[in-house]
Amino acid sequence: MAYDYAKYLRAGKIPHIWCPGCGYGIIMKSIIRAVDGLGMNKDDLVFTSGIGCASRLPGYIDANTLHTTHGRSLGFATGVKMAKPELNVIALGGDGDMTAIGGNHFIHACRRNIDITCLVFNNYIYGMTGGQYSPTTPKAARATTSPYGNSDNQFDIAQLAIGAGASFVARSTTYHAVPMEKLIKQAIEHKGFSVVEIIAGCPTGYGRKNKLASPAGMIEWQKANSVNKVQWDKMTAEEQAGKFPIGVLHQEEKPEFIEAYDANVGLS
Amino acid sequence: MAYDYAKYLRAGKIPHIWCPGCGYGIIMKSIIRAVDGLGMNKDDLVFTSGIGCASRLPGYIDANTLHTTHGRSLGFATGVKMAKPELNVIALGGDGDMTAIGGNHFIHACRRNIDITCLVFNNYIYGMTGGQYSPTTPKAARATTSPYGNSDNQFDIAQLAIGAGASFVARSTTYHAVPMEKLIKQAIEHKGFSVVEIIAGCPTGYGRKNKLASPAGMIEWQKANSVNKVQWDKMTAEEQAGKFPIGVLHQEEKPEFIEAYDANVGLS
Amino acid sequence: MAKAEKIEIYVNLCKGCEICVELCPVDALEMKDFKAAVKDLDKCIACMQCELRCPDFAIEVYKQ
Amino acid sequence: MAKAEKIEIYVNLCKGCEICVELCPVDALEMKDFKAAVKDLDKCIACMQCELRCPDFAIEVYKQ
Amino acid sequence: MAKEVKFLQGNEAVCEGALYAGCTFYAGYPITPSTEVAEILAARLPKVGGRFVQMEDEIAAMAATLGGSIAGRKSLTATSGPGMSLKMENLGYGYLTEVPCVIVNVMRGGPSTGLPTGPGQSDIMQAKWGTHGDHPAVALTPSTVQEQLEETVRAFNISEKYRIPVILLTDEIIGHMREAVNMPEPGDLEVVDRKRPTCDPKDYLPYKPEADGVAPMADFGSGYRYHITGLNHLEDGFPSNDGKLAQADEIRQEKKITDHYDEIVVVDEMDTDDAEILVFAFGSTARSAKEAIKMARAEGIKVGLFRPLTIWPFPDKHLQKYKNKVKRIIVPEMNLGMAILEVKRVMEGTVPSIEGINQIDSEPITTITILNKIKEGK
Amino acid sequence: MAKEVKFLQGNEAVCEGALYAGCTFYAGYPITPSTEVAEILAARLPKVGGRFVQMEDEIAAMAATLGGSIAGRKSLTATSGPGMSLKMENLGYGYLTEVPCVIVNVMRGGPSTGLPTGPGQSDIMQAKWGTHGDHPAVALTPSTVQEQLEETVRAFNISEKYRIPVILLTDEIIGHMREAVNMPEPGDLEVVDRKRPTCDPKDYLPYKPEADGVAPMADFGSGYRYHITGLNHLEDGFPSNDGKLAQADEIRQEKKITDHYDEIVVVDEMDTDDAEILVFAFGSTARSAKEAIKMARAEGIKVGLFRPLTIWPFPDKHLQKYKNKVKRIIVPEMNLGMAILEVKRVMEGTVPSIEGINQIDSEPITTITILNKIKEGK
Amino acid sequence: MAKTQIRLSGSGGQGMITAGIILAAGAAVFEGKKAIQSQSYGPEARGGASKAEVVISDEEIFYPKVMAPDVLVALTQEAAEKYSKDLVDGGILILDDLMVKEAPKGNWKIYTMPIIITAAEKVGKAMVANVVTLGALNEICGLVSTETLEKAVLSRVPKGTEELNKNAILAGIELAKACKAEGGCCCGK
Amino acid sequence: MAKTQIRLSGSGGQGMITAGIILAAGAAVFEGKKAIQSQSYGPEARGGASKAEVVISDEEIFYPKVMAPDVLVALTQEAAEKYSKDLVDGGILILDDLMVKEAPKGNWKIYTMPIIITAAEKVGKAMVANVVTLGALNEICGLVSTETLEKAVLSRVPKGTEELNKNAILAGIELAKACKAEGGCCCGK
Ligand SMILES: Cc1ncc(C[n+]2csc(CCOP(=O)(O)OP(=O)(O)O)c2C)c(N)n1
Ligand SMILES: Cc1ncc(C[n+]2csc(CCOP(=O)(O)OP(=O)(O)O)c2C)c(N)n1
Ligand code: SF4
Ligand code: SF4
Ligand code: SF4
Ligand code: SF4
Ligand code: SF4
Ligand code: SF4
Ligand SMILES: [Mg+2]
Ligand SMILES: [Mg+2]
Repeated sequence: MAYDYAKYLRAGKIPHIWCPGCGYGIIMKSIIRAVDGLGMNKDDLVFTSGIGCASRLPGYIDANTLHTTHGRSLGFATGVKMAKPELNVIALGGDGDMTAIGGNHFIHACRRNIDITCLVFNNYIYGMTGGQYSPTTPKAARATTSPYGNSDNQFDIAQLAIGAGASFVARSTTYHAVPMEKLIKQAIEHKGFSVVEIIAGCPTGYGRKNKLASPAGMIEWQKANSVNKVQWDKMTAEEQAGKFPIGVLHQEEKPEFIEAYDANVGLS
Repeated sequence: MAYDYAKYLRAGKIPHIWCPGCGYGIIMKSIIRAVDGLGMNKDDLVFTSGIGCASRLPGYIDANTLHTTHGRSLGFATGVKMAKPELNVIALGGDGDMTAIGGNHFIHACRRNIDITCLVFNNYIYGMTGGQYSPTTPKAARATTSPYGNSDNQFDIAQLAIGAGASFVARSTTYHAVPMEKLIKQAIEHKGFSVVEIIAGCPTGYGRKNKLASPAGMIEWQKANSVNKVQWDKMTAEEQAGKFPIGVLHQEEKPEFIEAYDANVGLS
Repeated sequence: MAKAEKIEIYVNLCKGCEICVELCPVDALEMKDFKAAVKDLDKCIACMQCELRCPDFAIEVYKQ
Repeated sequence: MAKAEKIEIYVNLCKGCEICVELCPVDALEMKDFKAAVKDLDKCIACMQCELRCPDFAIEVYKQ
Repeated sequence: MAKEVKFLQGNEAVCEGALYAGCTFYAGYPITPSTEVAEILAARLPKVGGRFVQMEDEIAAMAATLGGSIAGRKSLTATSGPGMSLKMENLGYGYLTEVPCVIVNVMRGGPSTGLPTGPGQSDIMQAKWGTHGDHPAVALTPSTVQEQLEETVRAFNISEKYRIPVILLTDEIIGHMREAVNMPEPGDLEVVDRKRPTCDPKDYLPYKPEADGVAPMADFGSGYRYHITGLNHLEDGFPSNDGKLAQADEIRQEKKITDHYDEIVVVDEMDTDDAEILVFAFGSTARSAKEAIKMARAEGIKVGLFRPLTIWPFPDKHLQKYKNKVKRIIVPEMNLGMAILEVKRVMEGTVPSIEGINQIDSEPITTITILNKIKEGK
Repeated sequence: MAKEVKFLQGNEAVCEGALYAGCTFYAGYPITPSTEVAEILAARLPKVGGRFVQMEDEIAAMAATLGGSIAGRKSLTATSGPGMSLKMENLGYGYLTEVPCVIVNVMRGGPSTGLPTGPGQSDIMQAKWGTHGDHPAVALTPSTVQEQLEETVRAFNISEKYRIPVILLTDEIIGHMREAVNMPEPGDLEVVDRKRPTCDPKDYLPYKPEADGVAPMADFGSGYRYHITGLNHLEDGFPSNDGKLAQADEIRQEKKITDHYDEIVVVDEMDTDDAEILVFAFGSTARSAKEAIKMARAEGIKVGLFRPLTIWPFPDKHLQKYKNKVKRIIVPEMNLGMAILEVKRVMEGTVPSIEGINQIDSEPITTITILNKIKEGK
Repeated sequence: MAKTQIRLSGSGGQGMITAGIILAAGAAVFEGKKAIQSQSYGPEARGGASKAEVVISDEEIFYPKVMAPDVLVALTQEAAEKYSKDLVDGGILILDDLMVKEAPKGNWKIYTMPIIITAAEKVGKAMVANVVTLGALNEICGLVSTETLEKAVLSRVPKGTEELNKNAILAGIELAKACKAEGGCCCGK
Repeated sequence: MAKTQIRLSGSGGQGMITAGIILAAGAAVFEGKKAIQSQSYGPEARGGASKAEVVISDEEIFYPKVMAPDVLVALTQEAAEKYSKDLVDGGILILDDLMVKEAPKGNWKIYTMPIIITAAEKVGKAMVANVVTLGALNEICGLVSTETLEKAVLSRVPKGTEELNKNAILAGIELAKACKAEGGCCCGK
């Protein structure tokens, strides 16, 4: 029997709006397998998102879904979670949504260590608006607003999250569909703020302009350039150059925000 | 001869508005000695700030000074610097200004590595508005909005800056008036984005509510709890607990944003 | 080696991205009229790569 | 040990925060009518701590 | 039994009103002169099972406030000018998605940072037009500390009843002054809770209006799984590019407010029956206006007070009664002329003279200033 | 010699206008349907020694735009509804500190995220009232691609001349359509540069107005060291709590615009001399209005077009000419009724019927719709 | 020619928008006609079905969009179905025979021709299907002179592709001629 | 008493605002009078000179601020100078003798008394200077009954400090009595 994704999908909403070969469909399937694998009750499950291609995801999932304004996914998620801490809140968005316009909410959610799972779909570009460079677009890459190649430096989203205080930080790619599913599960189970950065191909906005191969080629690229964290730590700086580590990159025990608050003000 | 601060001060603007014992006057003096020590031309010197007690500083300095909106110091500074890269731009603000409302501009300026010197006056509180807790207010500390003690986790501003990609990151305190001066000099001379976090006492907004001693007591506290980076690295986690490192915490060579841009688009 | 009993491709869902075809390790799939199609079911080793990575819920592999 | 020739305190600038008084290692300063004042110039070792840390440009130490 | 009398600051009375109305969530970012609202609720909310959070900025504060309401709590945020400007985008989201909540704007002086500790009434027009796009708006303007409490309760009621963010547009004077307040006991004031769905979850349409133009709203996590989006959407909540339906939905949203004008718009009219002169005044300015009118009446001048407690929707219908009736309207306001534009629009040239008193010098407009204007005879 | 004719997209024409006006700095954050402005300038600016930067959000974009201008460059930013709402706080800072720059708002459909790829005209009122506090405002509404270019130049000119941020309020239709444009050569169009001080730096007072109400503005780094603050300030630029002076300064700022109404406000009036019906239309909607009027005239109906190219300041003076003259005014606009409120205010009941055509269904208002309304005879 | 409303449609990458721009620019810049080109976008600006619209007229054009096209070109089935709905009675419908399996029904003059195949096989580059389209469209509708079309095309294509594009125009003209000759379909079907 | 306008001023930490609130609350809550308290803030809300204003009246109070005080209390020199400017002709000025070295000049009834010293030395806690002030002020102006003042004070002070505060009120009353007896100054100066 093939996997029954339909259980968590809203009837009649598929096909989704994503372009042919967009990596986001792969992520959506991993998310569904993760929440299904954890046996999560759809009534207690909340997805929030901002604006962008990635942020269209919640519309397809049969849960409590909140498609907010650009960058503000985590702000809304914080309100929902504080009002009803018993809900499982997954906040997601693109690299632009979460780390450009939404960067402040991202670092503060990390700092607070509020028990929200944050999924950053990193396709190295502003997909929805037609391919402008984002804070993660590689140096020298072409985007509609970097006709001479990108001059800007890049965020390492995972390092940013760690620097800001997140207590669980992981990275995966659409090539690693099954490990990604496991990381998402771990992130959801982690008590505190958890970040999973997921590298995904955007053939329309990024691939075309950067003479990257087909959608499949972008997936192969992810495979070729990602290195498991365990192995990464053994590599020299030269060996690491141009590659990125995947897996759980950081995990620590730290007081969760609402628990700490409730204990402090006498609510628990 | 006593030090001639007047050379860099605007005539008739002193006494400043800061409370008795506020650490900011100490910082202002270190800044003046730093720019004076570097022999900087006041005509080429720009100070930008946001809103808060710290952000009132530019009004006192005889330079090109820009007191902007809350949190936006670095946004304005980026415009000024890109329009005239030959100017020396120092952007400053309080812990709230730079890391609460201004957090996004802070991390993006770090990422871009634009050649601006950023001074964060960290008094662990929103001073100007009367003492609400900020992203750096210590756990359990009292503030007007944490009547039960602060439940929130804290930013380590230096770690945040490093995670975001800043190429020079240092920390000092008002106790260390002379080392602070040197760090500010180094920061100004560094090509790229440089951050100096300066711990300062706010007797009015923070001290009073937290049964901290006098203004001098707050300075003594800084002395007692800061550890030089070199020594810090040799300490065990237990020894480090409750203390913080000072000095240059991170420094790297990295392409400066405007230089990279100009080279890229054919402007240089 | 595992085998597939059936590979279901929903042409109404398939957007023709070729991911399944290009990632199939044994070349069991092909493109036909801009949609994925089974080229040779016998070749299939039921590795599930195609199903896992199809972004459009368009391909399902039933193991034997 | 260095000595100070003169310690100038500008009472119009002094806000009476006591930083200088409390941080002076040799107890050469004191508060008088809520302002800093020199208690004993002879004691002063011209360490400049008071001048450096006065937030209000209110105290100047002239070394001998 | 006599009511308890408390001596409260205006901002404190807002908190009492919010608690009375059943508010259990506050998300904010501090700004003078609204900070007391946050400070008091930080202490009080936990005592009623509520939570308080200080967000990283006003944008996040507005987002969290809406999020809290979506999960079922009556939610409040308070701010002032610069913070209000920052909230505009998410406020617009609140309108389009019809999420109830209350936003307190304690108006201060000046544009930009301006005169932050002084009072102002310059955000009147922003309260209606600040965010982009079409949307209905409700804003209330109390004049006394008692009204700070009562209008906060009313703000929550309107917000819950009509699924709309409501702005309490007060100012630094009322926010910071202290006056005696008769504390309402449970039952004294009406408290409205939003309609929640009772249908089978699978039949739930989050934007299918009932007769009053308002759809029941389910709390997230209550078994009604649905979608909320800031894109134009259909009755089922899902986005649609159908412009005709989008237009119909936005007209429905405007109408849910305009159709209930009589319930929403409250105006205090004093001495207007025989008035030849009308003073249109709101908020703290209305206090001086009232006194000036009493003094003028004592001198036999036929002047009356028109004091809107609801400034948006603008009290067109109430004001139209005075068309072709009064000879002058005086509009004192702490701005360079905002409400007066609306008054002119409504009166359609039927009043020989409509005159403003515009003062933005950080001082309240005094009784004498208004009295003199009344007497000026123009 | 015949002018060069180029076939340009509306957003492209904005870029041509900006470059013609001498713009050398752009800071923005992408948003549909304004992105082409950024994309084109990213390529073009370096060729004229200019720089382009994509900031982290619209707030930073507005800040950097102002910063660039303060350091002496003519600066531009472009956005659309949600981004415009986010810019409001810093835009207000630009007003109070009197920093020239141009903000392009390519209006799209709906409040909040709305109908992002469709057109709208619902940000008209926001352009005047979006930020808190009192301030003057200038906004221009081109109707053709040629005007996109020319009005951008004019926007820069007004901005430089009067030290004020100017909004180019265009819409998705004009922004995205392509038309032939007669390219102006150097000298064809006036290009104004801000007044810069010539006095001794130590005598420089950055807010001391000259006869025109405007003070010369020094570039940062040009030897004139001065202070800029969003607090109310004195002529020397330093903050002051003196409310009386703050009030005087804000009135001066309003007046620097209202006193130059004749220079700033441009209106295109067609067939109005004998008109009994006036169509008040702006932006893309005015195109259909023009055609409808031509068709109606052909049928002998006395109808004329009133097309403001400057929507703020509102063309009160131009419009007043038609008081007690026309019998009807029709106001077609892609919103639920905004400009019509202003028209009503100005006409003060002297026009028997003022009627709106309000359409927010993501489609332009057609010629036929307007023609039918004209013929309706009410 | 008073006013002609033309719609060019297909899927994201087929260059229909460029084709629309070239056609309108040709009419406006080289023949002094009035012309407006416009297009519509999906939810924000991304891939999918797309259309370009062109209005050409001797007189000023006010309303800039196509209300009901006189001519529709559709290079995909989806486009043909979606955009033919408001094609005027008696209008012209030009379809690609490969991509459009089933022509929409209506009282139109329908031309079905192998545009894509011709571009790929005869001209030698699938990418120039849009220029082939222009050649065919203009031959059928006589919107601008062939010189104008050539100038307009050459002013908007990358250097070095001039010959290719000229051939594409000619191939399009040929297709149209054949098609007209055979009464609407030159695919031999 | 138609309407009395009172201004209490000093520096940030002296509790003048609390004193104003207590006085107004007493009048309003315990005596059914109309009373309004207000205060002003520096640039945003921080330290420095501060003042509280109280209006007490038998009738409704409209304009909430003090336009020209009938009574001014000033516990610092700066406050005395800054806030006495609009004290009404014939008004009452109450000063602390330690902090106010030089009384501002005007046609006022001036009472100079050792409020701070009394609080610190006689009552035993400098912190209660504001309550001493209230005792003295009320004795001089007869704004509310002594019982009301006591109730009002006790309803706003921390538990366990009741005796201290009662003593402070009494000490204030004594000061005022002595002062009145000696014609305005009881400092022996
Ligand atoms: C306030 C605001 N600014 C800008 C936009 C335009 N916008 C929509 S999505 C987007 C970025 C999309 O990039 P990303 O977040 O990386 O998501 P992706 O589409 O790549 O999944 C932008 C800039 C907007 N909708 N709102
Ligand atoms: C948009 C906006 N929000 C809030 C405020 C109010 N405000 C002014 S300063 C400040 C924080 C001050 O704290 P910090 O930045 O740490 O500076 P400090 O006063 O401690 O030096 C706040 C919240 C404001 N001026 N503008
Ligand atoms: S534009 Fe990119 S991210 Fe967006 S749907 Fe298409 S491929 Fe995916
Ligand atoms: S409130 Fe704190 S930070 Fe502000 S001036 Fe006073 S002591 Fe300094
Ligand atoms: S991966 Fe899926 S959508 Fe892509 S070609 Fe294969 S079946 Fe079709
Ligand atoms: S299951 Fe594996 S082997 Fe079989 S078709 Fe799919 S990818 Fe090829
Ligand atoms: S440190 Fe300066 S301000 Fe403080 S008491 Fe000493 S001299 Fe006065
Ligand atoms: S210089 Fe040193 S020793 Fe002398 S008074 Fe100052 S702190 Fe004391
Ligand atoms: Mg992206
Ligand atoms: Mg601070």
